[in-house]
Amino acid sequence: MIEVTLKINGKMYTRKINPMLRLIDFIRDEIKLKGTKEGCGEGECGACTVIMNGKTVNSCLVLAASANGAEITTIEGLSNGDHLHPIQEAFIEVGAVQCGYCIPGMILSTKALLDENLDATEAQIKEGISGNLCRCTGYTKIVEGVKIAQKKIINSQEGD
Amino acid sequence: MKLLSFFQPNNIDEAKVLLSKYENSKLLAGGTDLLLDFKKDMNVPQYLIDLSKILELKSIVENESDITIGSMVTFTQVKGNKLIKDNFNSIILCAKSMGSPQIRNVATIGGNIINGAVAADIVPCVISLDGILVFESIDTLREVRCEDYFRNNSIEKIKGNEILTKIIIPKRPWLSGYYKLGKRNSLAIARANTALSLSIEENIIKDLRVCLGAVGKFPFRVNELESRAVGKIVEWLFDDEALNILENTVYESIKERKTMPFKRNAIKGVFKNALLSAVESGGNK
Amino acid sequence: MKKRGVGFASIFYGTGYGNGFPDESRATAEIKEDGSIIIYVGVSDVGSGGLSIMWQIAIETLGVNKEFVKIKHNNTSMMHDSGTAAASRQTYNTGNAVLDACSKLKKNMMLASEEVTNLKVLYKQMVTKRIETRVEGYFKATTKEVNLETGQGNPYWPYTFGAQMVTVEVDDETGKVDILDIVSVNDAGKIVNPVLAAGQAIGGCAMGIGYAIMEEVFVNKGEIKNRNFSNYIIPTSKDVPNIKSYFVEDIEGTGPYGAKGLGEPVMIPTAPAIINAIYDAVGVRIYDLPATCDKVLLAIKNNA
Amino acid sequence: MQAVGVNYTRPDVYGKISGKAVYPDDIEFEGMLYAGVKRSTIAYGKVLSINIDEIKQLPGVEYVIDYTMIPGAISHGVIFKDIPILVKDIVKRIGDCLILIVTNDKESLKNALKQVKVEYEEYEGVFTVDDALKEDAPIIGDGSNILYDIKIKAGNIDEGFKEALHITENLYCSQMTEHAFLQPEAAVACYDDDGTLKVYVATQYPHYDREEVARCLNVSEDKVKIINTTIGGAFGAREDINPQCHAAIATYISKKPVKVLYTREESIISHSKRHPMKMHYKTGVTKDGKLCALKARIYGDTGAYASWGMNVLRKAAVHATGPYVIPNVDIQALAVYTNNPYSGAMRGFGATQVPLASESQMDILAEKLNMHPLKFRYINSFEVGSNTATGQKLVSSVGIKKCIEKIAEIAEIKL
Repeated sequence: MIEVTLKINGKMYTRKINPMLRLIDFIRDEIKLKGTKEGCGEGECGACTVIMNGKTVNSCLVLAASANGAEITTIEGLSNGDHLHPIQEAFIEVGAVQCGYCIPGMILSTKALLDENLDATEAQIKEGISGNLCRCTGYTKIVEGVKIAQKKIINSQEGD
Repeated sequence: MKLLSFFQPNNIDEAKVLLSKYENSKLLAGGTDLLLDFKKDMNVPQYLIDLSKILELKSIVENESDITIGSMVTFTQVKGNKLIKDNFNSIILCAKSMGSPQIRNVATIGGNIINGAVAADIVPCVISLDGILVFESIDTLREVRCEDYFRNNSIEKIKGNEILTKIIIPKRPWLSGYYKLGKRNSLAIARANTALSLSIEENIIKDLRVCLGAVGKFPFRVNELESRAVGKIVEWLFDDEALNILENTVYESIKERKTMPFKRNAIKGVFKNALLSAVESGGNK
Repeated sequence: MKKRGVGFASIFYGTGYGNGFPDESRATAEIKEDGSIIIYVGVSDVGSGGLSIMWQIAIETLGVNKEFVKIKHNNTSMMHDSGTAAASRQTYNTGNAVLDACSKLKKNMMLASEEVTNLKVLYKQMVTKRIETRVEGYFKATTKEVNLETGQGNPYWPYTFGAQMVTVEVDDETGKVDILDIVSVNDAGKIVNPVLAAGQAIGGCAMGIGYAIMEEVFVNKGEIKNRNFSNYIIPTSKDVPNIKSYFVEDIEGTGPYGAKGLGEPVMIPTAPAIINAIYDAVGVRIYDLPATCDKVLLAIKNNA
Repeated sequence: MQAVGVNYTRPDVYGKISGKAVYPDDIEFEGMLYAGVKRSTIAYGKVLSINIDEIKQLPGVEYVIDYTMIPGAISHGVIFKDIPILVKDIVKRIGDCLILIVTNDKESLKNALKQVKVEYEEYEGVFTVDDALKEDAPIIGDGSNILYDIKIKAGNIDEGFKEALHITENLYCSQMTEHAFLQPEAAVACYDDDGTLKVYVATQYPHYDREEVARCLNVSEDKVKIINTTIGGAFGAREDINPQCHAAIATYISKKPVKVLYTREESIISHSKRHPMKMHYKTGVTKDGKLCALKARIYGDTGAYASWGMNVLRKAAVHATGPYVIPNVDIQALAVYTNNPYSGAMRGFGATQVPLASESQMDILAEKLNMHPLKFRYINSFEVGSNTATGQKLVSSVGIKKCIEKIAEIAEIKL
């Protein structure tokens, strides 16, 4: 067993863990944040995407031990109380959500993309979410949602 | 086997010491492949040495005659790096088409090379750019041309106490290109890929390196095409004479395999697309 | 060289279990003391939006503000059997059961008071006047078993229709097929929620793309060889173009507000339209799905 | 209208957008056990022995359950009850469930499943429709390898082809596919305060699940509650029973909450698949461009169990013509048992396979006629009053011509 400390959604968590424990298991089983989903366990589907030190990772392909000291954002860290993030608002508005299982990962990929490049073109948006499989929507409305999120974020920044 | 300990050394020397101390150990260099093995309970070592905290391995440095890429540089880092962009178009194209954003954020150049999967994306690029791999252990340092590493893999293969620390790629005013044929446009494993670099003067080919991937156990160069091309005009590379060399090469390499009839044909299109990507990048080398 | 082609396909699709199989849905509508109206219905929302459809049909039928209407759908002890979320049958069959229940409740509400202003007050009036505050709705589709020797009969009802136009680009030197554009037009009668319906249509096309050019379970002597998403591959965001969806609403009189089912038929024309588009682009016809780069390139070589 | 035809925000979106929506794997209870099944690794044969006693001794193992410990029915199925919950003796496909292991943590379960050793007497299986239809083929089904055989006949097929100016005849094959929904199967069972056994599961049909769980426990349906959680996609693969009965049996025996969770690999192995089909098509068209005859033979590999095989092949047969009037038809569709993974429901359900053939034939004939393929479809398509191949008169809401007109308008094609 080894001791690790991770900062998840702004809060520090220290746990003694088996060094083989994956980051997704740390988040779901140790911290009990269930919004991060496991779809394939091999980094193909992106349902377990979280943001680690500003970059998206498949939390099923990262050992919690490797993530020691890292800052992690999960879907639970996105909204501020009942106040939704503009990406969440945009996804609701355009109807980007069907079964919802890919959505936490999809939203985090979108956030990482827009944090880095708020003016991402359509091609860049498709690239940005290309590690998140969705079987329901055909992506079209998700891409539309990202575009609306861009506008919302830009507008809110102008308002500041 | 059961994992007993996990280490995160802060520098290369610490890593070398750990590696020599613990016999049954493995290096974690990103882990996008290794964790797949763990999932199947394969290749689980007693000691795991995570290289992700070693800053020395994470930089891309320009020297007088080369650019040196640390083995723990991620594909995302490569993709956005100006030095690479200015010098090695093929590596940029390769990095962009590798895996997915999440995979590129974690997967490293060193990991990709050492894992040496048949369809490893970066290897054909490094070979076609005459890249050199640097291996270090507590008491040794050796440099191996990437091409030799795979051609003589049984001899050159990384030793249990070695770390691939960097990849040295010579700077030269050549064009380079890359194309990967996959079954889909993201998260694709290469059905076949080609990396090439070439030196052209007034439309005459002065030098050429062509490396094919996913059409043999390891990526390999097509020497016959390279030598025949020298002195010819660039357009010759699009002619049947050149393309037939590729077709025969692939045929010889995988004639027993079911995919041979497809790949011997597809390689010509893959090569052409790689060549076009090189020629089109001509404006900025 | 990359070559473009356009392909078409049109289809029909009989919804419901069909063939005389008992295809029943049930729903319960109840007005509560707090003025809320609960619809108990066994609708499974697999992601397609069935829950929203039942909610909207209930609101429309009851003619009350949406805040007052809630759907309870996830506990078998609380609702009656409404059949499967399958066969594109929820909107038509279960929607009809909700419509039936809500029509009856509405009638009871009107019996208590012609003018509905306050549901809490109305509830009291209903109780006072001993009018049922909880009613059952039911719907059974009418189909007839076909004769196994002649096939004659009325196996399904209603039918949904669709047509698609797909533009592809084929690299005739690698066999790679890219889907550039899809126009999907469907007749599913009255559309209850256009955004949800478009979501189904577009998602269906994406699944159709996978079916047409990349998906296949490899089985050797009964053993599935590709057991995860690295080798059973489905389309990513970069494999699916921006799909345009249209509905022509040919009203079905027996459907709730004229609606028919649409979850399945929306995916069907995509694959054959892609196969036809590949032919249009490079002059080869693929007879075995999926049209992988291997098959397309070898067909081109054999055709030359 | 106030609510119909209006884009209401779906009520379930808020939970899904915030990560709060509860899928079955998100449910945990104090003292919850974990259960999983060992699946057969051979496609056809007899189980001779399983090292159950050894498994019972492994760390963390609480119960090892075989078919004899199931209180009620030992098999399930949407129409025929032919799929073993736990195999009695004969396995018919790779992935059949042999024994159910219940442990007190995930790791022990994984370890115990790996330690299971099964001895089989392996039989020669059949893996293609052609082999299954041979006279001396081993019989996989119930007395026959033909699960279902339907014919649709209308008009006079020979006369029909005589009217044809062009005839095209081809063989089409469609592949087996996988639903690939994003949420792998999971179920959590526990006893409710009122004494009913409760199963949390993501399902397409909770009342059917209740029926099967009650059957296998040998209790009345009012003693079982299915809680349908948020569902991470289905596409037909959540119609047959998968983890429901196993979780319920484990809870019934242990009296404790039990979770069954599939990996993606187990998900793909366990649930039904889209029927691969072979479709022989012969289609004729008159000089005026009117379809006049269709002969079609459709063979679906239905795998080891019936599931919805009959219904899928019926749907294939009924939709074999495409949305077109064809006065003379001779269609036959068969669902054939093999030792392959069982085929069942998947989006489109038989009607997704046949258009590969029918719509390809349409383009081939349009080219022979030198007619635009969209126009060719248009002039043959159903309208109100048309008869389908089964003699069904379409009395209302036949929107196919409108669909084609819309495409033509967008593409600027003259019909």
